[in-house]
Amino acid sequence: MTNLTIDIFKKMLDRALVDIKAREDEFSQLDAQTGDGDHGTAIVAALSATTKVAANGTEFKGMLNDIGFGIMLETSGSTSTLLGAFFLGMSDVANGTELSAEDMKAMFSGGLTNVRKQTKAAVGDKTMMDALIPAVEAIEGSTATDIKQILAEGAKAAIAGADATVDMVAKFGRARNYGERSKGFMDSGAASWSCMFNSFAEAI
Amino acid sequence: MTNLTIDIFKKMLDRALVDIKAREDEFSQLDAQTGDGDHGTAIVAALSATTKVAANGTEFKGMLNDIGFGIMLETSGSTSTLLGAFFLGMSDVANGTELSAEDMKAMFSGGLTNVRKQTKAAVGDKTMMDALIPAVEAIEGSTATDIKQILAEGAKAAIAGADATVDMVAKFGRARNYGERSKGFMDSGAASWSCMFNSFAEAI
Amino acid sequence: MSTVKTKFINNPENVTAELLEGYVLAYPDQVKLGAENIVVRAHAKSEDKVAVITLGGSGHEPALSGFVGEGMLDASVVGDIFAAPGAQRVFQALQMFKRDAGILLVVLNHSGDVMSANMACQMAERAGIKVKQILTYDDISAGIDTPKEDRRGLAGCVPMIKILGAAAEEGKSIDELIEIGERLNPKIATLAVAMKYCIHPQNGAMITDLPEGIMEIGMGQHGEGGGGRQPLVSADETAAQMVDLLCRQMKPQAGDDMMLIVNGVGATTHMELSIVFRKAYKELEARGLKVVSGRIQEILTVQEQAGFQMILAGLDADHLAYLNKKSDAPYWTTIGK
Amino acid sequence: MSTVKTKFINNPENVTAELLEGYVLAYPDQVKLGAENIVVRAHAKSEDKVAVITLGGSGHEPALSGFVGEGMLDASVVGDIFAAPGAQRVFQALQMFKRDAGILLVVLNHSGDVMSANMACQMAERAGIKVKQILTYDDISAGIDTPKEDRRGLAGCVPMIKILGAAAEEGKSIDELIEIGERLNPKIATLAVAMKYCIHPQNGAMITDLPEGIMEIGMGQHGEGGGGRQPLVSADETAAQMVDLLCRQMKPQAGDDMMLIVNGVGATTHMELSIVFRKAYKELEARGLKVVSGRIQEILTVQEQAGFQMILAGLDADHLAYLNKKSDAPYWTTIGK
Ligand SMILES: Nc1ncnc2c1ncn2[C@@H]1O[C@H](COP(=O)(O)OP(=O)(O)O)[C@@H](O)[C@H]1O
Ligand SMILES: Nc1ncnc2c1ncn2[C@@H]1O[C@H](COP(=O)(O)OP(=O)(O)O)[C@@H](O)[C@H]1O
Ligand SMILES: [Mg+2]
Ligand SMILES: [Mg+2]
Ligand SMILES: [Mg+2]
Ligand SMILES: [Mg+2]
Repeated sequence: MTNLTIDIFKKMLDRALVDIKAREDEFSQLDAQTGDGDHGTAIVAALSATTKVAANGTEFKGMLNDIGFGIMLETSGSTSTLLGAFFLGMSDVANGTELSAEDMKAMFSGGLTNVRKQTKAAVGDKTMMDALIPAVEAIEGSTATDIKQILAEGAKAAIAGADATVDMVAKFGRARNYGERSKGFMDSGAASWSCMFNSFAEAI
Repeated sequence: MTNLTIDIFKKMLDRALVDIKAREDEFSQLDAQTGDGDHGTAIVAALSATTKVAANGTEFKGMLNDIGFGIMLETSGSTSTLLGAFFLGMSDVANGTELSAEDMKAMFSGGLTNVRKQTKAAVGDKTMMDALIPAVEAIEGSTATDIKQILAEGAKAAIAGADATVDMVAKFGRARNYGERSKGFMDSGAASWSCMFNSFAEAI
Repeated sequence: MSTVKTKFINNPENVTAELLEGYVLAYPDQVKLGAENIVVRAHAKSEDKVAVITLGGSGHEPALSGFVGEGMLDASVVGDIFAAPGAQRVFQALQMFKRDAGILLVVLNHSGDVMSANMACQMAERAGIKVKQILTYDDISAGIDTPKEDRRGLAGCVPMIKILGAAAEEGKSIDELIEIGERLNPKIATLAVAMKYCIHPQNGAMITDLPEGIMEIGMGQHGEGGGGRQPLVSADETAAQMVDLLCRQMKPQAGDDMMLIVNGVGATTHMELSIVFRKAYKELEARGLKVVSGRIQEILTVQEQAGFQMILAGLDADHLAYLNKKSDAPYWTTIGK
Repeated sequence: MSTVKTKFINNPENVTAELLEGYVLAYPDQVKLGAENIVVRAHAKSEDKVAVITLGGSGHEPALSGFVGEGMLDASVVGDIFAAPGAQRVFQALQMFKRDAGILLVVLNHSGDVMSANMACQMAERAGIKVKQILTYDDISAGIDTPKEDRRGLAGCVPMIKILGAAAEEGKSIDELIEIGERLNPKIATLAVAMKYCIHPQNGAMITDLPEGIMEIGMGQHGEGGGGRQPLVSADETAAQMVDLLCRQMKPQAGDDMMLIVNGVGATTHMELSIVFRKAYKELEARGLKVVSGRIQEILTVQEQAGFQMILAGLDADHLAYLNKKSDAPYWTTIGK
């Protein structure tokens, strides 16, 4: 498949919600290690908002914008702003009802750009950025033409990035104050965002 | 021994304090069944006041009066008023530095009379009165001339009275609201007062 | 270091003295220690007004000393944890506040408190001190229409004190105060519910060992029970049950003005208390009753027990006006209107 | 009936909505719901004055909505349990309070809150709404002289809000308010200590499982840790350690005027808080510092966790005056002087 239609994109969101819901407790428990134990609840709430809003979407820009605002109406802590910013950033770039592979890459880049306006966290800081940045970079750098293949490369990078957070010391978020004690657990946000990128690839 | 000297009386108080201290936890635990679990603390505090004040006593009336007030300065709940009233009532009757057996009987009767001014509880209501009333009645009714024997009869009656509280339903104090649920435990105050009467006899 | 491993305390024997000292250091504009275990106002009320005094054990903070201040109490006589102060201490406070206008002693119906108060008043009489008592007996757990001797004094004493304190500040005579209070007494009712034990700070005993998932409506306020145990139900069901029992006792009429207080006794959060208040309010509303005075607060606690007391009162116009009057007591500050 | 068997709640999903509803029903003279999850004053402040607004998750009651009222906040934007409200909701509140004098948004330094506030302010800018932020970062658990980005916002936001609210009421401009607040920020420091877990009311998770007899100084306020665990010591030793750490950060000079607040976070009793206050006061006194403003209260809780926060601040004369000004916020009522 070379083009991303709006219907396929909606399927990607649906799949992400299903997969994230299945692992909700795991994400909350990761957050409970060094945070307040609610990341599972938060990411499920945020993704539920995406699919609810997406149902009425007819073209990318408006739908992504509405999804972004929909997420930000959720009371889901850090997650609502970060995921909301991601969708708003995608909306800044995407147009129409069907995206070429290049358009899709640009859309994800736009998402990352806007998340970066919300947080200075970089790779190595033990946050969701450890999944998001490698994922978007892999997507941008992919030489494949099949969108499933491109997204699969993104997913692989996201999962590797999330795995790497286990040995990191947290520099952002509630885990920051734990210092060395934050080692030994995967970051909850990196775990859930990598799960989401994996679902995107699997949904196609 | 036919007369109660002030020194013997002080020994009786000392012995009561020692015996009550040894069973402090037991009295608190009885109180914890249907009350607030502090009767052991309370009765120890009250009896500590008696021996402390008695140390300076030179004749019965003044010493008993000072003991009564000393107890009432304690923050020991129901116990401070009941035991304080007991000593004030004894002070109302006792005189001099040595009491005959009859004087001693009258002294205990005076104590009971004053406690009765503080509470309407009677035998069967599951309070310290179940120990105090039989004890004083046995002392009053004793035909013995030896004060140890008289006090031993009082002790025996007090202990029997306390034992009988196990099957009673509480009508006074914090246990009252438990109704039928208050059955099956000895009343903490009956237990401690019977212990005290037993110590009085044993001390001679 | 104490043997009690679950509290921030020092030598358990000193808890009462130390907590009172900390309290008056925090609120020096309102309160000070008048003598050992006697908390008085920082600025005394004028002597031509009736002094309002209460007594009771510690361990219930902020009650009762938290309500000393302009517009509420003149003094609080404090016993040790859950223990009435001895009669001597109460008498000492009565001596301090001796005045022609008289002293009104607010006594919660518990054996220890009642006996201490009675004996102190006997002593005061001999010393020519004018003092009268008013007994509070708001607990209805012993059953609807139980004689007042069998009803314990729970946190309903606090709004009673607010009302009497405001009326005394206004210059009401001791007999007028008693009329105001006795008119409120039959119209005020309280029920306590608990779902978790607490630890006695001095002897370390676990008080009311309620298993997880079990609650008891009809608790006393020293851990002692008195109601019936039942499986824990939702906040709404709990609130509805309690409002129902309270209304059966008080028999309010549609249109009546009501006071509703949800008093946290320890570990139960303000979050839960607010959720309970919401349902109680709606239950009263459904009966045509008007909540004209509300409060969600820890006013009288039972150490770290989980649970709350629900206090309901029918208010006459003057009672409501007194509730709304100014008070600078540290734990019931009211701007006044 | 919820799966959480230790709390009086209904459907866990509704806790925030229900607690806010209960709260405004209890205090209708002071507060009301302006929109979903937005608590506003019952009687709005005049539009020529700067509006002071804050935001934050629920589960900390009475914070932060308990401080809405004359002399304190104009509005509080509420998230779900321990979760920042989304930026959209904050923006909605900013729209409601749009005014020429501007809006001051008080933000506690937590990722979620900061990001929500930033994005809401970006949206507000585009909509022509004048809004400025002030960040609070009073936690010193990350170490002495840590840069402010690494310091969390704890309960020190509450006296900050009291001061800013009083100054706004007086008609100070938004820039003047920021000057007043930023002058206080480096002079205020907080440490939290905990010794027992709490239960998240929605997912039932046990937060901070501290074994009996162990405490941790340097806690956050959502159960997250950050300090070091150590065996539980006496109240006096705990207080002395905390005062020492706070003073090392703040380096107050003998003769300085200080504010001392001991904030209970849940299951720790007023009795214990008062005992801790006593020792902290004496420690400050021994350093030649003058406690001119004190408070022992649950102002910001962490569910039923056992523990407390100690908040210390050096006060300039105007800060003290603003602390003493009138407020009718339900959980920080001040008569005013
Ligand atoms: N400042 C930040 N920058 C990047 N990611 C962050 C930041 N703060 C938090 N996160 C991410 O959010 C996750 C926690 O999300 P969640 O539990 O929903 O929010 P909260 O911390 O508000 O409870 C963290 O594991 C981390 O990945
Ligand atoms: N009204 C009363 N009349 C007689 N005895 C009483 C009364 N109230 C309490 N008691 C006695 O006091 C005992 C409890 O004493 P204690 O625990 O020291 O006081 P408190 O109940 O104030 O905690 C009860 O077991 C009972 O024997
Ligand atoms: Mg979290
Ligand atoms: Mg007892
Ligand atoms: Mg007691
Ligand atoms: Mg959270």
